Amino acid sequence: MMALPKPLNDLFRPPSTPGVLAVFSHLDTTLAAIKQLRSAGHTDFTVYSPIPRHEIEDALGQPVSPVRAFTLVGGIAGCAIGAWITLWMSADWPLVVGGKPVGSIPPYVVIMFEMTILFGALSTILGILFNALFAARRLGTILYDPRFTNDRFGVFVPAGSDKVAKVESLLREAGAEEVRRG
Amino acid sequence: MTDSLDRRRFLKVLGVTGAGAAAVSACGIGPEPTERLIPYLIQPEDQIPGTATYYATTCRECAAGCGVRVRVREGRAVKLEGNPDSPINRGRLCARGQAALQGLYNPDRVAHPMVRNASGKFEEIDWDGALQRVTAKVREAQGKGIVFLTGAEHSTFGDLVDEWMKHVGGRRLSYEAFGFEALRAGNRMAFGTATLPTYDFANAKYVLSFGADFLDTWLSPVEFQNGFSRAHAFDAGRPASMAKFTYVGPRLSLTGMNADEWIAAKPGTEGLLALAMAQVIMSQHLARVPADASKLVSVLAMHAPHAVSQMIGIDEETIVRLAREFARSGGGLAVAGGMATQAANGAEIVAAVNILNYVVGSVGTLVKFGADLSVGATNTFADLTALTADMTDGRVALLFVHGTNPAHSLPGAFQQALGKVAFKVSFSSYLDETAASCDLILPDHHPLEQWGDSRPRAGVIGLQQPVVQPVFGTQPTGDVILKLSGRSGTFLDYLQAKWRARHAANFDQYWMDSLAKGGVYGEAPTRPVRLATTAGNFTTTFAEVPSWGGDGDQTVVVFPHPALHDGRGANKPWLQELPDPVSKIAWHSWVEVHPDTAAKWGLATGDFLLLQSKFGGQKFPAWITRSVRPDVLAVPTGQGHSAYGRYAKDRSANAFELLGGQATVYGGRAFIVRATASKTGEHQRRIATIEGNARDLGMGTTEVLTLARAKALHPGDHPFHFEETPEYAKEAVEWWAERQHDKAEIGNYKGEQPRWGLAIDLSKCTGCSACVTACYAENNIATVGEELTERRREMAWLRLERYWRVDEHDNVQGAVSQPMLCQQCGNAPCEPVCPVYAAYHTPDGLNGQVYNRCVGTRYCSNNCPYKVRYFNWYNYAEKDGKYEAFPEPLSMLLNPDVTVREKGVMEKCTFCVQRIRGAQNQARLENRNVRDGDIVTACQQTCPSDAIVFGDLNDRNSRVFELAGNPRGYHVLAGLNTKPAITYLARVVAQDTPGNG
Amino acid sequence: MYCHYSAAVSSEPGIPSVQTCMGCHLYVAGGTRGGVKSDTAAVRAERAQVQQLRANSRDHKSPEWIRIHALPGFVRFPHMRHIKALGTTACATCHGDVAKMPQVEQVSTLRMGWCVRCHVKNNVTRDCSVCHY
Amino acid sequence: MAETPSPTTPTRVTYDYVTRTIARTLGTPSRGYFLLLGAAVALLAIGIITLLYLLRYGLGLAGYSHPVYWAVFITCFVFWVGIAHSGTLISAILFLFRSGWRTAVYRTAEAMTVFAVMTAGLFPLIHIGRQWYFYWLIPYPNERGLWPNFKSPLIWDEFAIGTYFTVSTLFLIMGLIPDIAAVRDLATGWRKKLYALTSIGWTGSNEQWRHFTRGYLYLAALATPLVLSVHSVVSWDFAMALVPGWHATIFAPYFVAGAIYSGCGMVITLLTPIRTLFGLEELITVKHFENLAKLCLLTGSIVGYAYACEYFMAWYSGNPTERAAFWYRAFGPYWWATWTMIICNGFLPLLLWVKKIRTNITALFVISIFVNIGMWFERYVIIVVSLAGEPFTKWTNAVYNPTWADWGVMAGSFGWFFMWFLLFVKNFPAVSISEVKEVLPPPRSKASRVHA
Repeated sequence: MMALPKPLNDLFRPPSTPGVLAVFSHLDTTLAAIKQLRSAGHTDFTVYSPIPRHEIEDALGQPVSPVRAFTLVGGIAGCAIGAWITLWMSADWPLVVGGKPVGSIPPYVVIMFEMTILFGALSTILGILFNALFAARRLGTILYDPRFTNDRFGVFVPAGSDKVAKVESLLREAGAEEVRRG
Repeated sequence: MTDSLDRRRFLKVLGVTGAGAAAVSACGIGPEPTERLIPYLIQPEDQIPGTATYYATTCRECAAGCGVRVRVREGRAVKLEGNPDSPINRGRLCARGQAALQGLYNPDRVAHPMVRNASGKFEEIDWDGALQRVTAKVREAQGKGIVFLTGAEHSTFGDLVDEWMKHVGGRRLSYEAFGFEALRAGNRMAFGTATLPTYDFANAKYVLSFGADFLDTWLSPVEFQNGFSRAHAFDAGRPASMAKFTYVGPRLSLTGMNADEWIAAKPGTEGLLALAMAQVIMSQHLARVPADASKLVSVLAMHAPHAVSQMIGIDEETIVRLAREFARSGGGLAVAGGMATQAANGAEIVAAVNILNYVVGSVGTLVKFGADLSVGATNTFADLTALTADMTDGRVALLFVHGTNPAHSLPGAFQQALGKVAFKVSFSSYLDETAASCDLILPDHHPLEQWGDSRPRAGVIGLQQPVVQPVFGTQPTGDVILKLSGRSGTFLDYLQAKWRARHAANFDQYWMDSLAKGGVYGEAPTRPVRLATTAGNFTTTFAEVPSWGGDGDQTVVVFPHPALHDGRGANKPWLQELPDPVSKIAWHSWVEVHPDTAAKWGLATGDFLLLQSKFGGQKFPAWITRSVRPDVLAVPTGQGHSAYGRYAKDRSANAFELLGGQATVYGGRAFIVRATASKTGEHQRRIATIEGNARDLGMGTTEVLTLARAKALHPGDHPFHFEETPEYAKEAVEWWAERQHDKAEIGNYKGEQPRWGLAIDLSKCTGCSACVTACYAENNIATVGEELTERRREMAWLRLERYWRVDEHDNVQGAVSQPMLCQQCGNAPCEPVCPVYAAYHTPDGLNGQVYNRCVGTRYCSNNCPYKVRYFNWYNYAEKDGKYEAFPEPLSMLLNPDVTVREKGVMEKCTFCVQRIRGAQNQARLENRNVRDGDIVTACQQTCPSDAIVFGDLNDRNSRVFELAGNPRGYHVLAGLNTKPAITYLARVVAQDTPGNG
Repeated sequence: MYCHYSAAVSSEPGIPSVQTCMGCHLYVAGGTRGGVKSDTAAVRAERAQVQQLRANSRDHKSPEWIRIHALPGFVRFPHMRHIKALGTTACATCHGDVAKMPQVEQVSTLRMGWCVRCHVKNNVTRDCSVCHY
Repeated sequence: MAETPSPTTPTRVTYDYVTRTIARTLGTPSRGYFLLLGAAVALLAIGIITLLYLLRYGLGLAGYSHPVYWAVFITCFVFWVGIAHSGTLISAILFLFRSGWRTAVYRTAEAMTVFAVMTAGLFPLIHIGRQWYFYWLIPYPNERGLWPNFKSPLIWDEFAIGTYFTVSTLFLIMGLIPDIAAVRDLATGWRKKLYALTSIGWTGSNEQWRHFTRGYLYLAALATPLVLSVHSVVSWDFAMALVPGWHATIFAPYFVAGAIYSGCGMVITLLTPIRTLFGLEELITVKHFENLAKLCLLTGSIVGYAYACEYFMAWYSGNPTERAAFWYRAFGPYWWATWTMIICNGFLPLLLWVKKIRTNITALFVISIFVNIGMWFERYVIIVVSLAGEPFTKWTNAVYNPTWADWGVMAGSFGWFFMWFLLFVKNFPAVSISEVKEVLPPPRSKASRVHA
């Protein structure tokens, strides 16, 4: 990993959080672990998976991502901008072409539409980045294992030295093939 | 900071910009290169920079002697326009006249005297040296034969030459490739006078032409066209009617295609037809026949229709009908003597036609003798053959040639004869064939650079004055001759002396007036003529179809090219690129073949045909057309130069090669020969624009009415109403259009601003194409050359579409020529598709084209239903570029008021917007509004038949507004609802079966 | 107006002929600043140039002017209409106060936006084809 | 998502197998690969040289002749834009339709989209007369105070293509991130650095997935109308003009269908070699090809129907100019081009009704080539022939022939496209790792049961 200038570093590499990382080779065991953790009152733990599984989402029961708001706002803004540039720019230096009105809506609808899509898409991307980034900020730097992008599932539970042992055992029972502290 | 320092930095900056400009100029970006201005030493009082000055002078492109006004800007002649004061052309001008400028600024002009050195090459020589040589040569040649060969020079210069020749014991001959010997001989035969009359087309009620191409090459085309269109137009100030025009000839020339009816008589039998008609008229007492015509009865009896119709190839009824029409019209004018009839029996044909005129009493009323057009006053072809003989036998030691190019139009004999002449001096301004085989060239000034005059007819003298500084190191031949004959003074003095002799009283005033008016214009008294005793004695050549010189099985007619004429126009790109009005072929020659003949030979348009006459053989690409008799092939002259300059050299073939050197019985030259034709297997990729007739090609663009139908029209009628938006769509379209225009607040839609418009009367337009060349001249349109013309990249903003009129049997009766240019649509399809507003609607209703904003997407052209937008594929102004259109000094005639378009830009007609703005500026200076007629577009200005009228459609009193309301008026492709600003007035045909549904 | 004789009547202002120049410089030697004789480098240079001019007119040579205010070929600027509308004093709006310039320099950009702004300010047409054709 | 092993993938294909097989495609390239790349670059060089000539001497070097003012360049433009479409269709629309088989092929298709648009975008710049002023088409504040004309379909084009390029590129990158992370975790050396950078810290945590999946869904939802609009807008370049043969309301759907048709053709053309070159037979199976073939069949039929419609309408409308235009098209000097297009696009796809052909990859490959040829000619016919035989002013009708300049630039465009494509497939996962896994049964300790 390369070095980053200070402010960026604060943003992208938040201070590390102590906790326990468990590696699972099966989906169902992972789900079991999640259930038990939640029933044990753990809320802020992280689940790694190579692919998005709706079972995990269900098990975690998190609210729907706020990205959609970004999309909506971006889209509406784009449409407005489209309307504005076309109408204002035609009016700024009015020229008649083909006997048509200087500000004729039908042809401008095309521009508005394209701008809607463009801005909607851009703001969606921003939405994803921001949300992911803030989540990372909240959780702090946590343990990670390269296998998670291949075929393993993982659960990281932030825990102070006092709770570590309890969490470890919990995860083992759930069926973790490997448990690490960090 | 001291200003000297300032200046140094300043210069450095300039240098930089200059360099930058040079670097990027390749793709046309960057600042204009630094200009350095040289002021006058002494201010010329008649020159205002930025404002044009006009000088009256005389056009010398042909011998008709039209008056012209030269538009001069900052010392450069930029445009020629007809001189309204001249009674000959009445302010109009033909394409050849327009192109005179390209003769003045031609890059191939001989810049200085040249002498042939020992090795046979030309080398430069100074004037004094040259003159000494000539003086010496004259001295030693005296008594051994000195000949001075000029063009048609009926002028003071001619007199000077005569004087000098008399003085040195030589003789002068004047030579025109297309002489009018037949006409003169025919007149002598019929009336005992060899002079040429004037023909009053304007007052004719019926025009009948026996091969006389009076609209393109015959005698005085501009004058005749002007008169003809007055008579032939549907409603030119007369109670709605028109003079019918019937053309008799083997092929349709520009003149022929304007005919209402075409009688394709066998070549050579036109005379028979004339006599037959005369016979009918006399026997049926259709006209008050002059008493002395009675002595012709016996002769005419031999030529009664039933006797000759077989030979002519026209059935009796037609002959009788024509005779009736002609006589009953009460103003029949028959003309004869074009090249198509100048053959073995040409004189008889003319005589016969004279008789026809005589019996209907037109001689003296419409055919007026006395003026004696000097066009025909050249030496006969017989004299030339005699000269050739003398030269061959070494009886000519010294030959001067001026203003003519016999080596091109008299190939073979004369060419060889030239070799036998000890010393030959040419005054040609170009290195043409004759000059090339001379020993010494003393380049003459261009007529626009020198003093002179010309006497086109009795009573009229056109004065000719220098309008620009000489472009090259040439000297006016007049001065040269004066020097040679050791006389003092310049040619101007000589000229003035001559004029003083004519009008001594208060000479200076007289001279100034003449200069201002462009000459003195008087009427020659009409001299009555009576039938001569010889009138009736026709040779037996009428008994059988005449056999032309030579053996071959094909009858080949050689005719003069309307633009290049005998070839003198061949080195002017404007004329080369001007499509021939009939064939629409540019940049090369062709042979006209009838489809039936072509089918027989398995010939396709573009296939080369080798014509082999007894006298020579030439290859021509075939143009298959119904406008020529099946048993006739027709070939234009003009091309096939072996010298003369970059535009003319080695282009196509020289038709003169086919003609014999033998003079006819009346001393003329036969332009009809027998020849064999054979395919060569070669092919020319693109030869002409597509063929087809008005019915299928001109659908929605060309409208033709029968005379009966046209007469039935009342003001407010809309015969072409079906052309408009269909009923079911009308309401919707109107509604939408109104909403649109209400919302489009600016622009001319509310009628506050002018809406410029044009009215084009197809009944007047003859297709002569003068407007096309005028447009080239006015708008700096680039000529693109043969290769790009073949690839359809001509730039002509104004093109003439020629549609055949055919009868129900698909036989060509004539053609309709339609000028097609930007229609300046109210709802222009080209405008909304331009992404950068380069095409947009100006408030005064023009369809503006902003060249410097155009990025060249070419969408506008795709969306233009009239296809009148043209694209700059290359940088035609690029110095030494492959396609450079204005090589120095041609660039000097560029119109400074019009942007020279750069590579990658779309261009088109904008109704000469520079003239509109000019007029508006002038009006503003004088605190008034622009008046109707202030603005005259280039095409309108030059149109010899006054077919085009420009003006403001929002002005209820303008001429164009009136014409736009004419019942004959229609808009091209009106169904598209483009609302064009151009109104076409339908062509009216004085015939029952016009070819258009 | 005396030098650029046709500015009021034609689209081109015209450059003075040497004859015209001598009309004044026969008497005016240059090099005075508000009537006060001075002797700076500037003044010397000025005198030199006037000498040069006189020499020129003596042996009928034309001096060479360098064009400062140049418009691209596709723009039309009818001087007379502007003078007609704004009066002869208006020259300065584009050319600056030439009289006070030891060495004439371009004061205005002469670029399209500059033209247009003035047209808008004076409420005259902005139609493209008024200047471009 | 399908829990049971989808028929498209044998059961021995596990998460690990998927990751490694796809990661293997990024290994050291074979000689064959370099040959292809070299060929592409050579073609590109030809294109660039031609372009320099055009810039120096002008468009006259190309075959244009009045009144044919648009020709091969615009033909190529529409052709490439068309190619682009199937990519977005497969990646976005089929995603919304939750069709499992897309996962194996959509990455290739999407990459194709991006590079095809990159190629198409060049042509409008090349074909204008003064290429150095192309930026005048962009609405940017300038000294003159001038703006472009938003009524011009060309400006619509500019916006549509611009948006399409941006969005499809974002879409591609989005999908790539988890896969890049996957290969990052296997890679070593400079590539690890590259992937570490480009995977912008992807770990596959539930938070990331949560936002990612949502975002991806909305992008897909935006891309779907976009893809339909872009070719409609392109078709309006013609439909908005009054040229008979262009001026038709059917154009938008007709063009979109044609675009997807040609796109699927191109996908098949590209997948066939990749599949064998990279040994992806296990992941990209005959089933995938068959589905693509079915898409071809559908869209091809629509195109065929559109052709029929055009001719019928020309006749039925009774409009002489329309009739003339289509008569000229079928029996005029360009009959050969017209019939090539009708056969390749109207009749060839009908072969795909036969399952034998549909499931024979060699046959599909051959057919796909002809689909591409046919679609190129469709655009050629619409553009060139309609202009050449423009029936309003028959007087100006002329036959146009392309020159070396036209072909040179066209060759260059193919070089440009394939260069980018080849570089992409060697440096980034050409098949989606994560999405292929999605259609596999997840590893379980107990025997798998179907969840609701």
